[in-house]
Amino acid sequence: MSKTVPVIIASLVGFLMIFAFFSPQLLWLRQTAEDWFAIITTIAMIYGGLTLCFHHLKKISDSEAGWGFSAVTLLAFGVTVIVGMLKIGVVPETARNLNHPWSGPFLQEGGAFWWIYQYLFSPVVSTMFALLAFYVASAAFRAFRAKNVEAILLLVTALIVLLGQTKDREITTLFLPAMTDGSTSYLPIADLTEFIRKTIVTSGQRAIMIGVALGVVATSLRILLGLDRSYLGGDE
Amino acid sequence: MSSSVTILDRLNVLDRRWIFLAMALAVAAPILLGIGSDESPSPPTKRLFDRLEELPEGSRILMAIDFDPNSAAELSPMALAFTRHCCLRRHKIYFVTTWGTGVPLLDATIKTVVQSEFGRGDRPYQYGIDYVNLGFVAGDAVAISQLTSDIRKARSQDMQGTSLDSLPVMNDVVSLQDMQLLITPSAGFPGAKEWVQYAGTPYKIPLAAGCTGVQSTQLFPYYPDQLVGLVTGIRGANEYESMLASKYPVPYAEMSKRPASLRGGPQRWAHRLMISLIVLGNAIHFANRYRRSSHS
Amino acid sequence: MNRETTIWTLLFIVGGLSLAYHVQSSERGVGQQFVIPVEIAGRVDAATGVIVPLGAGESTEGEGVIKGVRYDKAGRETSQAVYSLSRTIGVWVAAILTLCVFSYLYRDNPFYKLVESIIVGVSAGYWIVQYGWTVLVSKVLVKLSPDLARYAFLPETPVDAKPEYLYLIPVILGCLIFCRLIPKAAWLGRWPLAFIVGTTAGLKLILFLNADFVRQIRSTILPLVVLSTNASGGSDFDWKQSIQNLVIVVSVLSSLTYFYFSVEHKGWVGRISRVGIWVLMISFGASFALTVMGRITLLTMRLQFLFDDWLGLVRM
Amino acid sequence: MEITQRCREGRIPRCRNSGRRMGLLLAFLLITMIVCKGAVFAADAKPVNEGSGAGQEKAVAWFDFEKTSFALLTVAICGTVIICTELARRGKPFYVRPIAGLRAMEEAVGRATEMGKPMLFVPGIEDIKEIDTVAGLMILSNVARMAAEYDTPLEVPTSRTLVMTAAREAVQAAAIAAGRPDYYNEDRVYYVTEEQFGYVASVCGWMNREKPAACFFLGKFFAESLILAETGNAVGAIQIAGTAETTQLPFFVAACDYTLLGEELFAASAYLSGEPAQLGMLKGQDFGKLAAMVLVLAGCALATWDSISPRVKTSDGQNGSRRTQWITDTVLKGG
Repeated sequence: MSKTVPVIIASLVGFLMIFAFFSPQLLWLRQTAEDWFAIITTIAMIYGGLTLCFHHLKKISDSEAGWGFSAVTLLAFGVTVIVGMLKIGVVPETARNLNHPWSGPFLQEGGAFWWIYQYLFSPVVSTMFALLAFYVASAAFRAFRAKNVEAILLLVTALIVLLGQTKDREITTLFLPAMTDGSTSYLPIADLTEFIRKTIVTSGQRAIMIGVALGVVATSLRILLGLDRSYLGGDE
Repeated sequence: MSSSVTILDRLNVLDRRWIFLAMALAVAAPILLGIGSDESPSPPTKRLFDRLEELPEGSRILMAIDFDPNSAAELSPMALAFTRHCCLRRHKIYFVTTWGTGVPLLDATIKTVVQSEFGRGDRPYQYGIDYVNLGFVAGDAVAISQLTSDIRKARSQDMQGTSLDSLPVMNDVVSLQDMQLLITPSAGFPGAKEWVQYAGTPYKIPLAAGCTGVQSTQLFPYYPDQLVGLVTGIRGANEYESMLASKYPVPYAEMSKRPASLRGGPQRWAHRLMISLIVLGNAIHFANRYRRSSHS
Repeated sequence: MNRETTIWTLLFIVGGLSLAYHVQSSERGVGQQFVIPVEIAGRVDAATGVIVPLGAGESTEGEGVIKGVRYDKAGRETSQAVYSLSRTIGVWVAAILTLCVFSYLYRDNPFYKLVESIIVGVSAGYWIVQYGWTVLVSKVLVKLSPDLARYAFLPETPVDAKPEYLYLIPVILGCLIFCRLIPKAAWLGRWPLAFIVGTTAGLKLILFLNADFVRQIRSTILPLVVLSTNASGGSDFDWKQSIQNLVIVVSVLSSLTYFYFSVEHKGWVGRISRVGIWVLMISFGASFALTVMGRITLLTMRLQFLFDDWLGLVRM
Repeated sequence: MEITQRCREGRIPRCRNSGRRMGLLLAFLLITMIVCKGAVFAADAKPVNEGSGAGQEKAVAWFDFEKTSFALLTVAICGTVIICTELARRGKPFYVRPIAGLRAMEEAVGRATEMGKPMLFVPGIEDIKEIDTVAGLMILSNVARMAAEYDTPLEVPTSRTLVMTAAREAVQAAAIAAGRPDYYNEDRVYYVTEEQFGYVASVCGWMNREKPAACFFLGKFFAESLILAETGNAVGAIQIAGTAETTQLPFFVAACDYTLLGEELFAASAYLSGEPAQLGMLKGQDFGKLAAMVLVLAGCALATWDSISPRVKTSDGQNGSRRTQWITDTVLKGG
């Protein structure tokens, strides 16, 4: 019972979604599904917040190593939620709504939640993102080594494209004559980059996409036919 | 021989933090020292530049600043470069924006270029004679088609509230069809696409556009038939600045007047670093192979 | 004290001192932020109880006037701009956090761990707030009780909106998740999962077949011999385009062969699939290199924040 | 499509005495037929909307006939996959080629056990509404089973609550299946934060402190892929990654020991489960690829023919319909 009902639910709604695509009568189902999904996720997120609190409260109560950091996480979480849900420091956008103190946008410039977003959230997140610049360098240094044919192709293409990206592509004029009309824009390396991008990159991605589509079909069918129920806890 | 072996051994166990440090320097040093990089012009950029060069002095040019602070990083350098070029060629400039949020950027463009760089000297650019700020025209695409049929219907006054009829620069100008060129650095809707559809193509007014990198695929089909030129992203802006610099070295070769070229500096050095890292990595690889084969 | 600690202590002292000197000597100020107040004022209309905006030139003082003040970011030179302490502190906090994250590149350290703890808490909270307002209030509450939504949060909700009780279903399904907290009813928590996974499977099956399978095959159908019309009306062999098309078709077919699971990769299948893996490698090499530019831009922007917005060393 | 249909026709007799699964398949086809039938009925019964110039718009129909060819294609592909599954279930042997990354998984678990270090499993950063995540979770249940057999701790931080819920179910069931129900520890499968880089900050911090011996990144990934993989590499872990995101594959290929490319991610759980029915699906997928290749070849041949000798121009100066259109606009019309 505990497994059968969910599998039936999954198959039923799944097949319904497929039919809805072909039936204008049922098209609204597909649109509603997105909405419903957002609602379920949001409620699930509250559950997630609770488990996050439990997780860290347990660390604190067990006095695990680094429990202080758990306290910081809990504090940051609590303050953010309270400040954001109470819309602290937010004022209504228009005069007409002045007697609706909670009508302003929650992320209004100048509000306390905006401050947290602007000066805590956004700088840390974008700096984490910026770390990628360092990691591309170290990955290129370590991994792009001519160990076999595949690796040679990988690194030679990467070198050509890297060279083609900036004005350093003109280094090729040192050993290749410029075009007869003297234009510098038709240097072979820039052309080559463009050619690789248009043909091989596109077709490599295309083949992967076609394969992925078939993989998705098979995986979906596995779910709809109840062949794989590991996401529900597997077979009993 | 022994020293080369120790170098190889060291390189084999090279701490990746040295690579991190090198990358930090490759990006930070050009920013702090103001080292930029040129870019060789691509045909769509060069065509706009040549068009502005060919137009006779005093031609009428509409500059539509259709972007907001979100895309200013890419498009603002373009707007500055286009405006500088128009001023150098002594064209008459008509500033306008179809974006409500674009007004401050329009003002900034006028202030930085027209007023502070060309507002003095023996032949200063004068408001109302050499240029005018039409400000914000509301109505998106409708505004564009209104400007095309009658500018005064869309805006009867300029930004300061002066009637357009009292401005000498507006004499003989009825609609956009009296312009020799429309230039629009644009970020989205309404933007270059709408200018093509509502002004450029139906009335055969020459039109050039600047766009963000993301948008370029959308606009490239219009070049070269419906767009005189197309400048794409920060790289396109750099191309334009580089052409300005080689044509008018004083004062436009100076890096402080080339915001896009300035951003090319870190890019160029970081790419050079990446290339040398790959080459170095392979040198180590082959040296190791050589050592192994000579030992065995 | 070992050598590393000494070096780092020295670096911190030197850095701190030069920062202090810079704060003292800098004309632009370090991280100073200015704002401009925006006043929102209206007068309660005695007859209807609705607040109407003040007319031009009307005084903001006086009977029945309600005011709210918002602050927008402003340049230092802007007239009426006032110094904002909270935002200046914000820029300093942001700068210090940025440096803490960069410190991770050296090694894991307490500063990074502190930032990690803060960001986990803040971001989890941020998304709850974000979804709370945009989904729970703007989607659920508005549908279930438009009157309450209009009264409390969204005055723009139409007056004639009727409650739609269909939206109770996802709410109940969502709440079943909480059953996982009760061991005896934990199995009920699988229902929402089954609902979502089932919907996903149905939606994605069609989506991928349509968008990826059909469309990608269609765009690979290209003429292998391209003729272009020349000036005199005849046709020329366009070798450039022809080669391009041939390369695309061959690459797609060989890469597809690589993905064959049920045929041994031997003989001619093996050879073709080897070409396929080469195609994939070339495309990976090129994609890797093409992303470098974007990554460098991200780093440039972070450094610009430090050097320009915070320290005021350069103007970009 | 031709190929798949022929294959179906050839094999249907064998499946005549179908079991439960075939029942499902028949139900699937039956419902399709009912819907089609209903659509025809509805289209006939309902009046045509007046005045809509094209005259094509009907009152909301039960079946969109514009999508007929796509519906047939869908039925053909799904049908092939289901039939292959059924054949495999009845004991028809299928060959499947080895995938390096999958063989390495057991090795990685073994190594972690020897070293006495934990392992990390990241099922992507997207929610369960992405099929990639579901595929990642399916693999998780197999990896968790191995880990439970060896009693090696497996850490599963997730970026979404629903993924956490499903991952807990999967790990718990795997522990029971391996005969070690006490292996499952709820604290090891937890939710971190929705935020991409907040999540990465936390996972990388964990990797640096715990130094896992093996890292599995299987699911949907975006820019963070390289940060995770490089950190894992720096702590010396064996790394096995897999994603269907074409933009992230280059980074995994560069920084990980083994990478499951695109479709291999979806095939992986079938391989690992070892169930004949799931392996049969792979054969079905291959028929799909074969169909794709045949369509491309046929299309290119027609397109080349069109290019060399275009059909005569019609009277109004327009080119006559191109031969390629038969494939692009009929067979591959899409929805």
